[in-house]
Amino acid sequence: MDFFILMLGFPLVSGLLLTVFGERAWAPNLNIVASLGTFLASALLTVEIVAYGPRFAFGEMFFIDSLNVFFVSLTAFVGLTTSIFSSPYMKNEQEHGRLSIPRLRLYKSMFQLFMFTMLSALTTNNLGVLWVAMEAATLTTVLLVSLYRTPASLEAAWKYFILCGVGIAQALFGTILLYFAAERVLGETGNALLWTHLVEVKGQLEPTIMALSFIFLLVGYGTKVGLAPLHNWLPDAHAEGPTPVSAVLSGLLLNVALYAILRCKVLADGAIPGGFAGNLMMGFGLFTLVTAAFFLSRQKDIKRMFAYSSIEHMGIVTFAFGMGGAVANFAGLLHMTMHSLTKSAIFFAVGHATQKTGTQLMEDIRGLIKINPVIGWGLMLGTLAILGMPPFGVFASEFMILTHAMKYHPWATPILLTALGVAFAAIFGKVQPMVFGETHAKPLPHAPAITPVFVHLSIVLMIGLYIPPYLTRWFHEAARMLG
Amino acid sequence: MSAVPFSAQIINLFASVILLLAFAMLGQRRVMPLINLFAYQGLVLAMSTAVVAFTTHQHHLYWSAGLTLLLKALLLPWILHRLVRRLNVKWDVESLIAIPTTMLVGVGLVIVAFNVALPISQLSNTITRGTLGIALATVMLAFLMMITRTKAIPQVVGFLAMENGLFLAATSATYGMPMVVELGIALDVLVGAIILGVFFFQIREQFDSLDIRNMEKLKDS
Amino acid sequence: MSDLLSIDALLIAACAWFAIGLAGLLAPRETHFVSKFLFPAGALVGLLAGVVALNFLGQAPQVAVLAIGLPDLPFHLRLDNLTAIFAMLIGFVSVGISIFGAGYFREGEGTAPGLLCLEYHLFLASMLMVLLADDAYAFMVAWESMALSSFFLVTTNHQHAEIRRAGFLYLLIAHVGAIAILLSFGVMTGGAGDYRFDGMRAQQLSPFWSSAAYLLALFGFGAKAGLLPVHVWLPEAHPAAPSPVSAMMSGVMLKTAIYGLLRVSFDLLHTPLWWWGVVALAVGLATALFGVLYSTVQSDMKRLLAYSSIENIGLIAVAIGLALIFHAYRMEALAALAMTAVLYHCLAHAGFKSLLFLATGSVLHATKERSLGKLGGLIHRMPWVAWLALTGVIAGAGLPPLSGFVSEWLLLQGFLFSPGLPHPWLNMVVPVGAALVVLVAALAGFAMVKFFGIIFLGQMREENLKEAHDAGWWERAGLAWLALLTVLLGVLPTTVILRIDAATRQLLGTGLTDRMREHGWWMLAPISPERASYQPLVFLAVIAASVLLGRWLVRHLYHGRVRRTQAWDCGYYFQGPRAQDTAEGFSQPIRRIFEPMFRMERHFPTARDEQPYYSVKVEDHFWHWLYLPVAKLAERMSGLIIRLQGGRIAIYLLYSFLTLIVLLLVARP
Amino acid sequence: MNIIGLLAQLFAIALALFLAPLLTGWVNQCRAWLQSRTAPPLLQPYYMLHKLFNKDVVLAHGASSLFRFAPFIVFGCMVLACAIVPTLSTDLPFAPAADTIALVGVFGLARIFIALAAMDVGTSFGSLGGRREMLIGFLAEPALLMVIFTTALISQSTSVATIVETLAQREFAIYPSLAFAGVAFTFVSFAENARVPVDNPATHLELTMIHEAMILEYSGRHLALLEWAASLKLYAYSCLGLALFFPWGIPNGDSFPALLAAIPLLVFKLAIGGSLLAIIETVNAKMRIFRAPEYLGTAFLLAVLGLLVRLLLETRV
Repeated sequence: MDFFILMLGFPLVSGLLLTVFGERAWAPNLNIVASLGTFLASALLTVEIVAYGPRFAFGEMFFIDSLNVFFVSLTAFVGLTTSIFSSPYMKNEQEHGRLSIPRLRLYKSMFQLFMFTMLSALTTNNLGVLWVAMEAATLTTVLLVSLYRTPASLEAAWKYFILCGVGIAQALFGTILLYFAAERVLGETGNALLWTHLVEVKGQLEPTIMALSFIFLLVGYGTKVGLAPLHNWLPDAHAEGPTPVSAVLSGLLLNVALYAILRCKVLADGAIPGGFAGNLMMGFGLFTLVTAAFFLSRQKDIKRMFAYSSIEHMGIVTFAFGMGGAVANFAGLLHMTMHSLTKSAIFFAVGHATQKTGTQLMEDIRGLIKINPVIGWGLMLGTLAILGMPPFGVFASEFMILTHAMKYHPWATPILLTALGVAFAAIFGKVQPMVFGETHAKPLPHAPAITPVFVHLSIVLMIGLYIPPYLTRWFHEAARMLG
Repeated sequence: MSAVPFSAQIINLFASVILLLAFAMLGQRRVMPLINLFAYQGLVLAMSTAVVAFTTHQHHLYWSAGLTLLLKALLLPWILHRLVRRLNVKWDVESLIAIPTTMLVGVGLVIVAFNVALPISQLSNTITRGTLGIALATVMLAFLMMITRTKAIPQVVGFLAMENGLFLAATSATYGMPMVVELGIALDVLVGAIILGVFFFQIREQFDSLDIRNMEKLKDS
Repeated sequence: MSDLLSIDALLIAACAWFAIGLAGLLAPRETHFVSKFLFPAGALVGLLAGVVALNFLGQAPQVAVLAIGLPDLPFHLRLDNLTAIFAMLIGFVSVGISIFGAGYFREGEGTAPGLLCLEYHLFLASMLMVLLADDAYAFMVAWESMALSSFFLVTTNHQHAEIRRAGFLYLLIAHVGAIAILLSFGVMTGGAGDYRFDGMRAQQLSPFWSSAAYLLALFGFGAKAGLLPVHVWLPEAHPAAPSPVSAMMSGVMLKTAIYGLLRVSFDLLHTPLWWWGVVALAVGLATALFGVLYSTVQSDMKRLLAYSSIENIGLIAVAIGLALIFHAYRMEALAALAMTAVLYHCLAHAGFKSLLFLATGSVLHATKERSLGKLGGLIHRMPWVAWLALTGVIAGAGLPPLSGFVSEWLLLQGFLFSPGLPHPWLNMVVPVGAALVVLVAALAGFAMVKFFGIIFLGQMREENLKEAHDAGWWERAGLAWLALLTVLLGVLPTTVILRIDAATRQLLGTGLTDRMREHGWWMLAPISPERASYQPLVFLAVIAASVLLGRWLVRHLYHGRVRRTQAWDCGYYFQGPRAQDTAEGFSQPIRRIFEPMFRMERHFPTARDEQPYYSVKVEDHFWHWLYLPVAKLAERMSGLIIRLQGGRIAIYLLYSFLTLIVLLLVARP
Repeated sequence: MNIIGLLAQLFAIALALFLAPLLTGWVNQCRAWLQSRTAPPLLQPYYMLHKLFNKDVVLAHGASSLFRFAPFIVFGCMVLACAIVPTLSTDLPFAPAADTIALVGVFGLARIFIALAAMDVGTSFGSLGGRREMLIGFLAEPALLMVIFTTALISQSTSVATIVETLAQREFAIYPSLAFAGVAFTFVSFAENARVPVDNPATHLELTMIHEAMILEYSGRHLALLEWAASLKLYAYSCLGLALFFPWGIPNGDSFPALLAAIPLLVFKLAIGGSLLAIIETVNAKMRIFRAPEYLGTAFLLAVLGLLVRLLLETRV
């Protein structure tokens, strides 16, 4: 049994099935079952890869190593919890009259197809196919963002589409240049976009072309990552889409885009001496971090605020990978994981909270801990975790990033810390009154799914205190691949 | 320039026409002619690809040329035409201001693009190497066009024109990408165009116009 | 017990606290179970931890490595004498507070009792872990867990907006401080990347970097301790918290910050520069003076105590500064004197301030009132609380023969030697600092008299105070335990110093004990009896003898008759409770003399007022000079940056475009 | 600590208890003479004490146990202070119980209790007196400490006994710093003992009173103890001043003949000091309460000057 085929097959088949049968009563369950299947397949695939090393699939079309299998399992896991969360959430939305049944069908099928595109983007060996999958991921989510068909959601989706489309077009230009550079070394064999081949000859690639190519790739995929000043689509799309979509956008899509950059960075690093790619990434990372931190304090919409928080964290991660080296890469991977888990948990909690109170305006959300202590605590702990409070795992990765920065780039640490401090003040000052205080909200027709929130947070907490050696070895292996 | 072979001269000519069309699109106020210009660009692109295929005996480039012709010169313009008619925005006129300024900026961009592409062209040993700068310039002009447009359809046309530029780059620099990638790209563009079509209706429904200046509500400042 | 290492025992104590907390979570609404079973169990654990730490004093350090933490940096733990002193402090003080808590926490007040129990014991456990941590990661995790758990405790009654605000301010400043601490650790690794404390000790930093590390640590730990100018959270958070929590924060948590500062400046950075001490001294003096002045003018009893905590922390910082100066000049014996003052004052303040905060808790429960202007005469209704609080008041005023005096005495002795410093400026200026210390101590007396006099003495200012009841037995036991600690620390200084000298010796290489052992346990003579000596037991004996003898003689020779009548008051007839000084009235002289130190908003009644009233509101200058400008600056920055998100897609595209162009033109490999 | 020493100590205390009211009586007598009044008898304070002890205690309804307890504590503190200050000998067993700093602490303890007792009944005058007493206290203590520092610098000790021994038994030297310190000490003692110009011990019913306002509600034996304690405080301060600035003639030992021989000299010095006190009190006017910071600020300044002079002029060996 090839777990890889299962892993890609589950979302693809179920996505197509749901396009047809998405209005049946069992459709939400199919959504969950398919996600569960994907997750199990990816988990088994992970075990296989960690035990036996990298492998190909479909000829050389797909390539799975410790690095991307890590993203795969993370993606599949968050996809699973999101589908669990979205089941009661979407029912509540339906009861509130915000979504009709055909829209729900669209949601479910697009969700699965989105998972498919992301998983293919992660596992493909072909940088061109990577691009195609990234573009497809945009296309599937654009309809999810505009699911409510309100003016605001349409506006958000339009901006998302145009900005990301343009961005990704630049990435294509970068890919073409990369192909051009590779062709000179590998010849016109069609292997010139295969990463496994590229990485072997990365030292021979022409530096000038690679530099240009990397700029285009960075700006292109960076738009999807949400690097400032290319981030403008991100808060709109997160705020106006349904919350499960915000969760996967923030928790997964950004990761996948960053993964694309990472793959290209490995090649660029090999070709260009002097840490060109790393410096660019560090610059973008810091700028993104600082910008997002200052954006945070003026937010009124809760989802928008956490979207900026995602931008902030992407800045940190980009900075970490920019620094490079085993520790920083390890920390970057860890931070991505922690951010995905925490942020999606936050969005789950936020989703329920906004459903309860019927608004996304933070001024009007009060006393969550009274309405539903579990949601309240979930949001509170999630927020503290994302703000880098120990003993949560985000702190572990931030600690490693900061200490590494202190060692090699001491000038950057004050900037990093100032931005983190500003972000703390902004986010916590707004979350605290939402969680605490008095309220008069009514209970929901369908009991919210709380488990995903706490499953995520427990993992984050555990990582903060104890990283199992198995995980450590795996992360080290992945970090080593990034050079 | 006698060193440049004839086929290369033809390709350069086509590329120049593409660039010219890009400028023409940049300055075009009305929707229908804009779509037509886009169709012409696609046509020239397909022809240029075919010439490259003929010259270099890269057979998959014929497929590419065919695909381009089908998609960019016929299908997409057709869809856009239909949309314009269905949406009844045929007479929409862009209130473009300062076209001369835009053109000047465009010329500046061309210079930038050529200079950026210069080191790459020097490394290239393909006969089409001179066109890489033109491809980059086309991409940038399309970009500029997207920035200056305030209506949804012209913006999308700009977006598609950017794809044209990219395609030109692909053929000129590398004699085309692997087929699977090209197919994927074509599929994405097609699906994207269809989704955009759906979008136009939704936007019209919600905003009563396709003017994207209505869509500036989501902001922080 | 012999084969159980002390460090393991302390670790077990921390785990036990954690387990007790979790047990509370199992039954969140079972008030009786939580308060009558779990809190006393926590007290027992505290007692054991205290005894273990006390027994450990004087032994060689013990280390342990836990299997948790980061892959390359598992939790390193270390128990040495410095840790033991503070662990002892946590253990013994928490006994009193936990016992008090058993009677204090009840239903219907904010957070559910079980949750409160979890937060409280987590707080205790994390404080203990802060002390045990021997690497930067473990330290930061414990440190921030401490901040978090105490934050949740502070916001127990989160329905009130001002309590939420206080909690936010607290956590924010704690976080900023933690960032500075982390930076300080980073600097101390010296680029070697070894975040174990051992690694930091092994570094030889240049003066610039070690000074940077020191200043960062001073700022970071100062933010937790409440040093100027990062003190503003303290007077907000302490009153907001339930009283046992205030007691714990003020009495114990602030000391962990002192611990951190000592750890960094004496242990990790082993070669201090003389001006470090001057900085600590100056900041400490400013903090102490500021704290005590604001303490005297407060009208809320818990705020008064909170500012008094700032004052005491200031005094501790002064002593640290003195110790640093002496240490930098290799005058180790004198440094040991100042260091003893530091440690002693930590212990003393932990005891009496917890006692006073707990007393306010009892008053609060009995009267539902925190404002001094609405209390009065409670000694009649609550004699237990009043007399036990009096112990704390006397110690807090720094008077013999109780605990507060010993440390102040040691501190002043330290100052007395400062003219021996080989630095002309220092030896002239530093002695004047001693005068400020005395001024602070005397003002503390003023504040304490105000605290006790207005709450417990005089006539009852409100009718409902007549229904006040004395504290329950649990609360009395808790108060009595802390009062006992205060008295013991006061009258047995030599015994205590002989114990804590192990830590001094560890930090400075020399201690006081060699000379002190010769003079017997009743006599405190750190240098020599000719130089200076203090025998609190004789004090106590002579005063007690005079009191008893005097009383007996008067009764014997004359009589013991008493008549009761109305107060005389120079024949003044209208003797309602309104004729007494209010809290504001009592501190009027201070406001007048130190007017520039306060930011006051006053309203004076005029002859034409329909309803004449007087009001005065005292605010902190630092808010207006430092915090609001910083907040405004951040606002302005974000106002500028936020323009990036203007809503127009063309502009967004332009950003992308420009980024690309700029990178293409500028970025070169 | 042998039995002889203990007896000598008890003797010194008994002498203090006996001499203190006498000193008060002497000062009052001198003042009356200076003000051309008929002087009360020298033993008037004893008559007063006797009368007050005989009278019933009249307690206000609001008085608590603290109110009744405080006079004894205050009295006890003053007894302790008199035991510590070297009056007849520098080598008495209680001398090492406290140095000058602890001595200030003893006075502080008494001050706290009397201020609290003043607030206990809850009258307007009581709390007024308490607050003013604490005000004077925090103003006076820094100045007093600076004085102590100056003397301690000379003798390298804060122990009163050592200071006296150093100053009295070393070869004679002129210490300009001591002059500054002495003046500052005088200022402080006036304030601490509720004398003109800070307070007026002879009046009631003035809004400017401090000490009297605090003990307004006391009567009978409580008042007697407080009055006695006030006398003892004056005595202790006088002896401290004498010991610090005129230490000659205080023997270093606890043999009774030496002690007895020291008595006449002590009485003589106290008589001179008492009359000086009366003169100063007579030529000065009571000042407003908010002038007190200036007054004590001057004292502080003088003491700091003394300290600096000491550091600048006298340490260059």
